[in-house]
Formats: sequence, structure tokens, C-alpha cells
Amino acid sequence: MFRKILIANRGEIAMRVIRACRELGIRTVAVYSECDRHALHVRFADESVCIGPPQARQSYLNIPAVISAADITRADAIHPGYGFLAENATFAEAVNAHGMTFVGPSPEHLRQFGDKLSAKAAARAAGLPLLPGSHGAVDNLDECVEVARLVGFPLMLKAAAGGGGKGMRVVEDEDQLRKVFAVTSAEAVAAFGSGAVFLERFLRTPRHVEVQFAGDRFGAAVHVGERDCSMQRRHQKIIEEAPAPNLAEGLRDRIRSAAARLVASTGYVTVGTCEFLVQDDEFFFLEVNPRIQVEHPVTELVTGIDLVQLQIRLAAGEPMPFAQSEVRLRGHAIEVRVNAEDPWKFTPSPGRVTGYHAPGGPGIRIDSAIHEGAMVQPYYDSLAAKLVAYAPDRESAIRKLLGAMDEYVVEGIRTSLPLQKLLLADPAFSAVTFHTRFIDEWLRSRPG
Amino acid sequence: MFRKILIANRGEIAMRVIRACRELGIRTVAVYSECDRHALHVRFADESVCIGPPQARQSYLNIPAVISAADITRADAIHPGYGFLAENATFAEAVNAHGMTFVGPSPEHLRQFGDKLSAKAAARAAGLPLLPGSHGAVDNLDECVEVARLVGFPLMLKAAAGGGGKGMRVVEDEDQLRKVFAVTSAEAVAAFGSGAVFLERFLRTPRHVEVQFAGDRFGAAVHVGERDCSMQRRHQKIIEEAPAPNLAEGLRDRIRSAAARLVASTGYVTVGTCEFLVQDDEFFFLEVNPRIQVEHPVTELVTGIDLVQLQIRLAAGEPMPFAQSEVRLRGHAIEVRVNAEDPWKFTPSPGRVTGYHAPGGPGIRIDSAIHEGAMVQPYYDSLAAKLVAYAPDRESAIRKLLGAMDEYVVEGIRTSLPLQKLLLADPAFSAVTFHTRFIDEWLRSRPG
Amino acid sequence: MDRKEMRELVREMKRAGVGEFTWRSGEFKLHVRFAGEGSALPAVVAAPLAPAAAAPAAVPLPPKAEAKPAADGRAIRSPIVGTFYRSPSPDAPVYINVGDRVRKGQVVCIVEAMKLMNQVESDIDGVVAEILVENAQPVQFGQDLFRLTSG
Amino acid sequence: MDRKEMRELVREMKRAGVGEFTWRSGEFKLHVRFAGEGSALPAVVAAPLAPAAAAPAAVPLPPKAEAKPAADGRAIRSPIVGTFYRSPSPDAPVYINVGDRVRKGQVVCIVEAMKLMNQVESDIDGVVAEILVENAQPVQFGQDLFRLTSG
Repeated sequence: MFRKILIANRGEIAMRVIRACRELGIRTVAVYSECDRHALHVRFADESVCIGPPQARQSYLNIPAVISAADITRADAIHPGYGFLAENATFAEAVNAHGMTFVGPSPEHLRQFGDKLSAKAAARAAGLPLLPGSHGAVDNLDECVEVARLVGFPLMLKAAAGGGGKGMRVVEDEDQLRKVFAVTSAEAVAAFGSGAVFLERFLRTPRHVEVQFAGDRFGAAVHVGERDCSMQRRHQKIIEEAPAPNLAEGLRDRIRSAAARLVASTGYVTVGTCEFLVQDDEFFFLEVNPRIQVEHPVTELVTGIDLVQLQIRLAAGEPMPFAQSEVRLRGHAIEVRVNAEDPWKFTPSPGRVTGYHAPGGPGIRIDSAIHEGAMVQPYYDSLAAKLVAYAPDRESAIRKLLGAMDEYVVEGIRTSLPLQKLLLADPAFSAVTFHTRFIDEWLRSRPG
Repeated sequence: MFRKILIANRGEIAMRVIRACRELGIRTVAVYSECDRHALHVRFADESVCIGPPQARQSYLNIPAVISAADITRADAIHPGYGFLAENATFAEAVNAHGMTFVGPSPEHLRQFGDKLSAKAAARAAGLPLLPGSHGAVDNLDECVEVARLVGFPLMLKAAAGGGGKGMRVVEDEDQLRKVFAVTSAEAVAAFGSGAVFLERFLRTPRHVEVQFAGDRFGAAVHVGERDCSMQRRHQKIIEEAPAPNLAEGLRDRIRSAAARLVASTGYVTVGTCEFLVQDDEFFFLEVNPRIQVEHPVTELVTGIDLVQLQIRLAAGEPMPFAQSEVRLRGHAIEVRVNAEDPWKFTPSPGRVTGYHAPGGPGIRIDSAIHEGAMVQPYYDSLAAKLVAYAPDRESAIRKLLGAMDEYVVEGIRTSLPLQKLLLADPAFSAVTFHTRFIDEWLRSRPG
Repeated sequence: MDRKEMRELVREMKRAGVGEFTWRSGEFKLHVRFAGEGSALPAVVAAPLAPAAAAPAAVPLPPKAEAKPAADGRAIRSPIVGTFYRSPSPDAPVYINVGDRVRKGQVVCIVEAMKLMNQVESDIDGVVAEILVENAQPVQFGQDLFRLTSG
Repeated sequence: MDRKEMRELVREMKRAGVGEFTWRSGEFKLHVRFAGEGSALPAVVAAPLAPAAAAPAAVPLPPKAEAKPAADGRAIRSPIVGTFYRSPSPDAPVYINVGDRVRKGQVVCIVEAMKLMNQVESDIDGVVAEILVENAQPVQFGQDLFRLTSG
């Protein structure tokens, strides 16, 4: 097992990794940019190193600075959290080259799943269902139109190197396709450095269901249950839950085992997520997130498994500590992301937190990077805290979460909570009639 | 089910009941004394009523004021929390007489278990082991000496109406007994209104193990696992855990079923606790706490059962929602009471909380009545918050709790946390070699 | 003022619990704000935390005295929680009306608690300027019932 | 007004519950604002929360610049994280010594990061007054390396 882990991240996920390390008896090193000097992760890590100015490119994304910080503190592993360098294969390679362990999959797996086309190829090889579409990049408009006629409209034009909801465009008919093909490709070059695009059938009201999985170096491959993350605004998840409610008969098992099959067939090591779109009783492979995810707590609460500790153990070469049959779910968990943003316009709301009081009591979990007097920086993403409720059943979990949101006081900055309160209280949420574009449509239909 | 519950209490337990009611869809009424106007329970209840000045006798212990507050808000039940009026049979009768339900056992059960001698009689009738001693009150010194010779020294002289560690005296030999008999009886008259005393064998290094139980109106009687609460300073619990670690082979089952037997034989309804002293492989009935206890969260975490919701359901006449065989324990939970007091001298430390930051992350539960700017009142008990850690095993729970205590910031008042940190890190805690007088001895042996 | 004096001045202000101060003498000006330093500043918050966006459901009880304080601070307040009655029985005349002169010790109303009719006596002299609670309405401990003027 | 009088004035104002006050006498002016009392002051906390009783284990890295600022604020700071070397190789002479005159753009040391030897150039002119880091010790981003005087 590792002696000392450097955490190449900030915010709540850095605190999450510090807590996991503390329980494993591993020392921690925090890195921070100049504006994060007083952040919680700096305070609670055993050691800390300033690695650069506030701009992420020069600090949290600065590979030489992060590696040097690990070097001078003699860390033997680096945990990348999510975002920043978490899915950067070059970074993972540099970590290995310096004799340290990257707490995540191999650089090869990062590359394989970082590119949507090679990810789809791996999924197809493992027998996972894919959305009808081009089986690879389409090189020119003519080829594109030809494939589109086979797939049918509406369809989705996607940048192969895109992700996180970026680089995608819905196309309703052939005319539109002819108009947007070149633009989409050019945008992809600008945004991702590659102009490769591909086509997929567009689902109008799919749900986003993802399976948490884990693999070890000895070939063990398990799933740890699934989550529903359909509540998205502008392709960003803001409410997540486990298990996924109201799945069609048999679908849950098929989805879970599909994910485990992909892990087994690719030899993936550590934890990750396989994302699917679900429409009625069909499901389609979307992508793999080769890292710990923001929404991992809901899975932890229903399984009792500490996923970050598991990730660290697997990265250290330990065997999977449980069998698939030992993964048992109990109860229901729902998470809301407390983003520092305008709840209606989604514009970031950085600033000083002048008042703060977190809810508590049974079944309430808070993963937070803020406190009274804390500064929410304008340089980084807007996730300030996560509030998770756990109860024996979904209805109780919703009630518990609504109560906890009422207790939550965050002053000085705006947060997404007012929006999430309305969404959780909406009959569509209780009835599970939502889908990935539910929030966008719901917002458009709001009076005023 | 009730429509509206008045909570005749304050502090963290009032918040706990509010949260339980919210999930059950029951409206809540807070009562408060003049100095508690800005307390959290007043803010988060649906309604609130000022019932008197700060002195507890004139507000939280003022039966006419509490009942009138329930009257004018048309509450149909009163939850007494713990302390204050929770074990007051007269109050429970008054609640019933006004057509409302007391969320607790019947006045008869409160009387039966409020008197130590009738409680022992009930335990003996149910076949529970008792400490050797007088089978009832001893009326005079001669009788006392006679019984003492049979029981043997050291022994404990106890006020029949005492409780919570008060009204007890250890007697080492006959000389001492002759000296203290009259004094103890006189003190009992002064403190509890009754001079009745009795004798029991005194155990030098017992552990305090208690069983959470529940009964319904239809005769169901179950245990919900046991807790160890041996870590006491001056007879006040400050660290509690579930399940009780390292019990002798078979002892755990014997203790649990003894408690369930007592519930069944007395026809007790709602939740309560049966306390035992354990020495080696023997256990002895101590007393029954006919109410929800401060330390109930550790049991909730390992069983997944919400005890306060259960208590309310049972008081409303619902049948027990689960069978004994469905009560399954998973993992280990440890609670520390965050008392507003000097950690070494135990003198209360009321005042303004000038800085507050609660720990978070997986497996951390906080039940708190404080926040930045909150006032810890000098009029009431010193419990400011409870911090509970839950992990798959005891060792991880200890590590998690130690980490969380390091994260806990409470400024402006002193708290018991520094003492609890040392105790949890002590090898005796890991090795479970502690007993009910461990802390007092440990403090005496500390240098300086 | 030299640097040593300045340092001492700052230290004293800090000890006194001052949050911010400006010192001017001639063209010399010193402005100091103590920002935190762990907890140099007692973050005294007399008011409760501001309510979260969605406040709890409205309280049907009338607000307590401080919400509508008697203009000149003279009021008869309820000594107990209960139900307010202006007369001893439904048919009987009210104890007092606006404009009446009230003497200390005079019964002014009844507050019923636990089926007991508790006569409330005025603890001040004055003239009834306003009756602040409707008949048969619930009242809290310490709630203003009548506003009096010295008349 | 002498210091004793000032102290008493502040204490009295505080006792009186005053939130903020200005005292002027001739060209002398004192302005004081007390923290708290509701929340007159935005509770600006530049520093982090004060550490809980048991502070985290000591950090082995040298403290950053602000812990020991160059007396006159002129210092050469490390532009990157890494290991500080005073000379290009173990046998070579050091780049600079105390007393040396340094010009803007002159190489003053090396900071090794990822096995790369990065030459650090001075961004100021001056005379080396103090060398703040031992040879072969780790340095953080922005840490002071040399203190310079204008000489």
C-alpha cells in the first residue's frame, strides 16, 4: 500500500481523497494555487505545496509543477480526482515515468476511452448495444448524408474527441445536415484539436443510466450497481440517484452485466463508470468515465462500499476485496450538486461565503469545500458542495432531501438549490417521467 | 397517523424530531423559552410558541404551559424528547387527559420504570439476572447491615428514585456503611423526594451495555441490537458505540433476548432501552430508560432503522413494521457527545459560538443544535452536538471519527472534543479493555 | 506618532475587540481593519441565521411582542401561554375597552390554559390605547395584549 | 488625547453598545468600528478558520514567502516548484553569494523540476543580502529564494 499520496486537485474531491487516505493510514500532500492558500484541502492534508498562480493551466493543469510537488514531498502515488488531469494519458504516463503510481487506469485505457470512436469499438467488441450510426468517423458530407439516410432523422452529429456535453449537435433533416456538417467539424478542430465527427441516432426522451464498475490486476471485474443521472441542465448533471428507479423488467440486470463485461474484456483496473442512454426497454452504450465521478456518493450509501478507498487499493495492486455476489444494495440515495451559480441562468456566482450552515441528522451526507468565510474562486468549476440523502426507499429519500435543502444556508453567493428544490418537488420527479432534456424543457415552460 | 406534533424539548433532539416528522409528513410545533427565540428548532419547526422565561422550571418543565401550547396550536401528539418531561408520568397523564397522545410509553410504564425497585421487580419477573442485593428498600441501618453481610463488600447504596448516576454511593466496609446510611437516605429525600434506598453488589470494572428495544400495542416485542456506553465521566456517557465490541461467546444473544423478554412481559409500547452491567461473561439488569436516548444514532446507523420515526409510528398505534429476524446489523458506529464544557474539569462552557465548521464526507453524521453565531445557553444541559462515524468495521470507524474530530471547528466555547480525541486514540479503547470507571481513573493517572 | 506607538495602538485596539478603526492626526492617517486572524473578531450574530430561500411554512400564531412593539413601550403582556378572552364568560361584558383607565392590579382579561381561566392583572397604570389581540385567539408567553398610554 | 484616554473611550463606547464612532478634536480624528452587533461588519475572513485543537501534522516543506518576508520587500522568488540548487552542478561554483551584486536577467540559481534543470534569472537589480533556502532543498511556487537590498 502507498505511504503518501499527492492529490492533484482541489475542492470537495480533494477533501474526499484526504478522508479516504486518513482511514487507510496513508499520508497526504495537497497542492494548491496561490488563491487556494486557505482552502480546506490545504488545511487538512498532512503537507501542502503551492504549485502556481490561480489560472488552472499554470497550476492544477501544470504537469511539471504537479510532478515536482510529488517529487519534493516524496509521494509514491498521485490521485487526480475528477476534472483537471484525471483523464490525461500524458499525465498518467509522466507519473509512471517518475516512479510513482497514477491512482486510476493505465494511460492506454485513458486513451482508449478518451476517444469516443475507440470507446465505441471496445464496447462493440464486448457485445454492448450501440446507437445506430456511423461505425467510425465520417470523412465528408457525401458519406455523412449516405449514413444519415440509413440511420434516419433526427440524429446527432458528434465530435469524436468531445465529451461532457460539448461538441454535439442535433440534426433534424438532410437540409440541416448539409448546412451544419462543415461547421461542426471546424468547431471540433477548434475545441478538441481534431475535426473527426460521427453520427448517431438521436433519442428524444432518453434517461441517463450509468453503472459504477471496478476491476483489479488479476482480472476481477464487478459492477457496483447503477445510478440515474437524467436530471441535467445543459448536459450537466445536477441531481443523481441510486439505484435507478423504475427500469423496465430485466433491464437493470442487463445494463449492469453489460458494464461488467466491458471491464472484463478490456482489462480495466481501478474504478470507473459506463454510461448508457435508456429509452423504454432498450439501452445503448454512451461512453466510459475512467475516473471517480462527482456522483459516486449515492453508490457508496446504498452499497456500503467506500469507492475512493477501493480505487486506491486497486491502484496499489490489491485484489478486489469482494465478489460480485457480495455487492448488496440497501435503501435509496439522492444527491444534489450545490453549484455556486445563478439557479435560473446558470451563470457562475463566485465570491465570499458570508454565512454557512449545513443540514444534518440521520441519512444526510455533506461533501463540501466551503464554510463561513470561504472564498468560491472564479477560476474553477462551480461545484461548492454535495448534499446527499439516504433513506430506506425513494419516497423517503426525496422527503429527507427536501427537508435538508430547506435547512441548508449558504449566504454571500447564489446556489443552484432553489432550482433543485422545485425539481425534486415536481410530480415528474416522483413519477420518474423525466429524461435528459427534462430540465431544459421545464425551464422553458416556466411562466416568467 | 398524527397530523401535528408538538415537541416539548429544545436542542439537537428537537431538531431530530422535526426531521423525523418532516419525513412522515407530520407538521411540527416548537416550544421555546425566551432565550431560545433564535434557536434552530424554532426556526425549522412549522410553528413555534414561546412558553416562558429561560429557567426550565418555568418553560420546558412547565406542564400547563406546554399543554396550552399544544392546545392553541391544535397538536394531536406531544413528543417529549429526552430529559425535561420525558419520563414524567404526571405529564404523560395530562397529555392523555387533554385528548392528545404522549409519544412514549404509558404513564403506568413510566412509573414502573421510574422507580428502581419496581423496575427491578419487573426485571426479576421476566427472568432477567439482577445484581445480588436487597430485593427492595432497606428501612433502617440494622436491616441494611444484615443484607450487606449477605451480599458482601464492596457494595453500592442507591436511592430508589435516583437515576442518571445520581444518588449512588460505593461502600467499602461495614464501618463506612454505618457512617453513610443516614446521609444517603437524607440526600435522597432532598434530591428525589423519597428517602428509600437499597443495596447492590458493587462491580469494580463493569462495562455498560444497553439494548435498544421496541414494542407495539399488539404484543410485538423486539430488540434492535445493543450499544456499549462504558466510556463515562462522572457517570455521564460521552462515547457510545454499536454493536458492543468483544462480548464473551453467546453473551450478546443472551443480553438481547433478555431485553426483548422484558418488553414482552411488561407490554411496553414504543421504544426504550434496557441497561445492563457486564462483567466478564455475566450480565446484570441495571434499569430501563423509557424514552429515546441521546445515543440512539449509533443503532440507527448499523440497522438502517429510523428509531424516532419508529417511536412515532408505534405511539400512533401502528403495528411493528418489521420482525425480529429482519433486524440486521451492518458495520460499526461510534458517537461522541460534543458537550459545551471544559474537557478536563467538566465545568459548563456556555456562550456564543463564534466559529463553527462541521466535518463531512462518507459515514459522518452530525446532529447539532449549534451554528456560527448560536448561543449555548447556561440554563440547560451542555450537549451542543453529536458526531457519529459509521464504517464497515470498528477500527475504520475509530479512524474515521478521529479524522472527523480533527476537522471539527467550534470556537467561542470550550468542548469535550480534546478529551474524546485522546480517549479514542488510547490503546485501551482499541483493545476494549475499558469499563465504566475507566475515564475517571485515566484522568487521575494523567501527569499534570 | 512613531512606529512603536503605532504598533501599540493597533495592539490595544485589537485587544479591545475593535474591528476597524481610523486614526488621523494632522496629515497622518492610519486605517486598520482586523480581518479574521483566526478569530480576532468575535463574529457576534445577535440575529438568527437568515432564512434559507424557502422559509418554513407560515406560522399561524400571531407574531410576538417585538413584531409590533407598543409605541411607547408600555404594554400589558401575557404571563402564560393560552387562549385570550376579553370577558369572564361569553355573555359577560368585556373587562376593558379602548379609552378605559386601567390601574395596576386590575383584572384586564382572561388567558385560558389547560381549561383553567387565569385572570390577568395589569402591572401598570394607564389608558387603553389599543387591544392587540382578538377575543378567543391564542397568545404566547410574553405577548403584548394591550397597549397603554400614560393618558 | 493620550493613549490611556483613547483606550478608555473605546472601552466606554463598546460598553455602550456602539457599533461605530468617530471622535474628532482639532486635527486629531479617531474612527472606530466594532465587529459584530448583528452583522455590521461583513465578516471578511482573510485567514482560514483557526485550526482545531489538534493541528494537522507539521509540514516538512519550508514555509512560503509570507512567513519570512524580505524586510524591504525585494526578493527573488521561485517561478516553479522543485529543488533549489545554488550551482549548475555539484562541483561547480555557486552562481551567487551574499554581498554579490545581481543584475536583472542574471542567472542566480537552478530549480530542478521533473529532472529538468531550470535556470532562474533575477527579475530585479540589487545586492544579495541573504540566501533564504539551503542548497538541494525543496521550494514551492512563489517562495522567496534570495533577499536583495538596493545596495
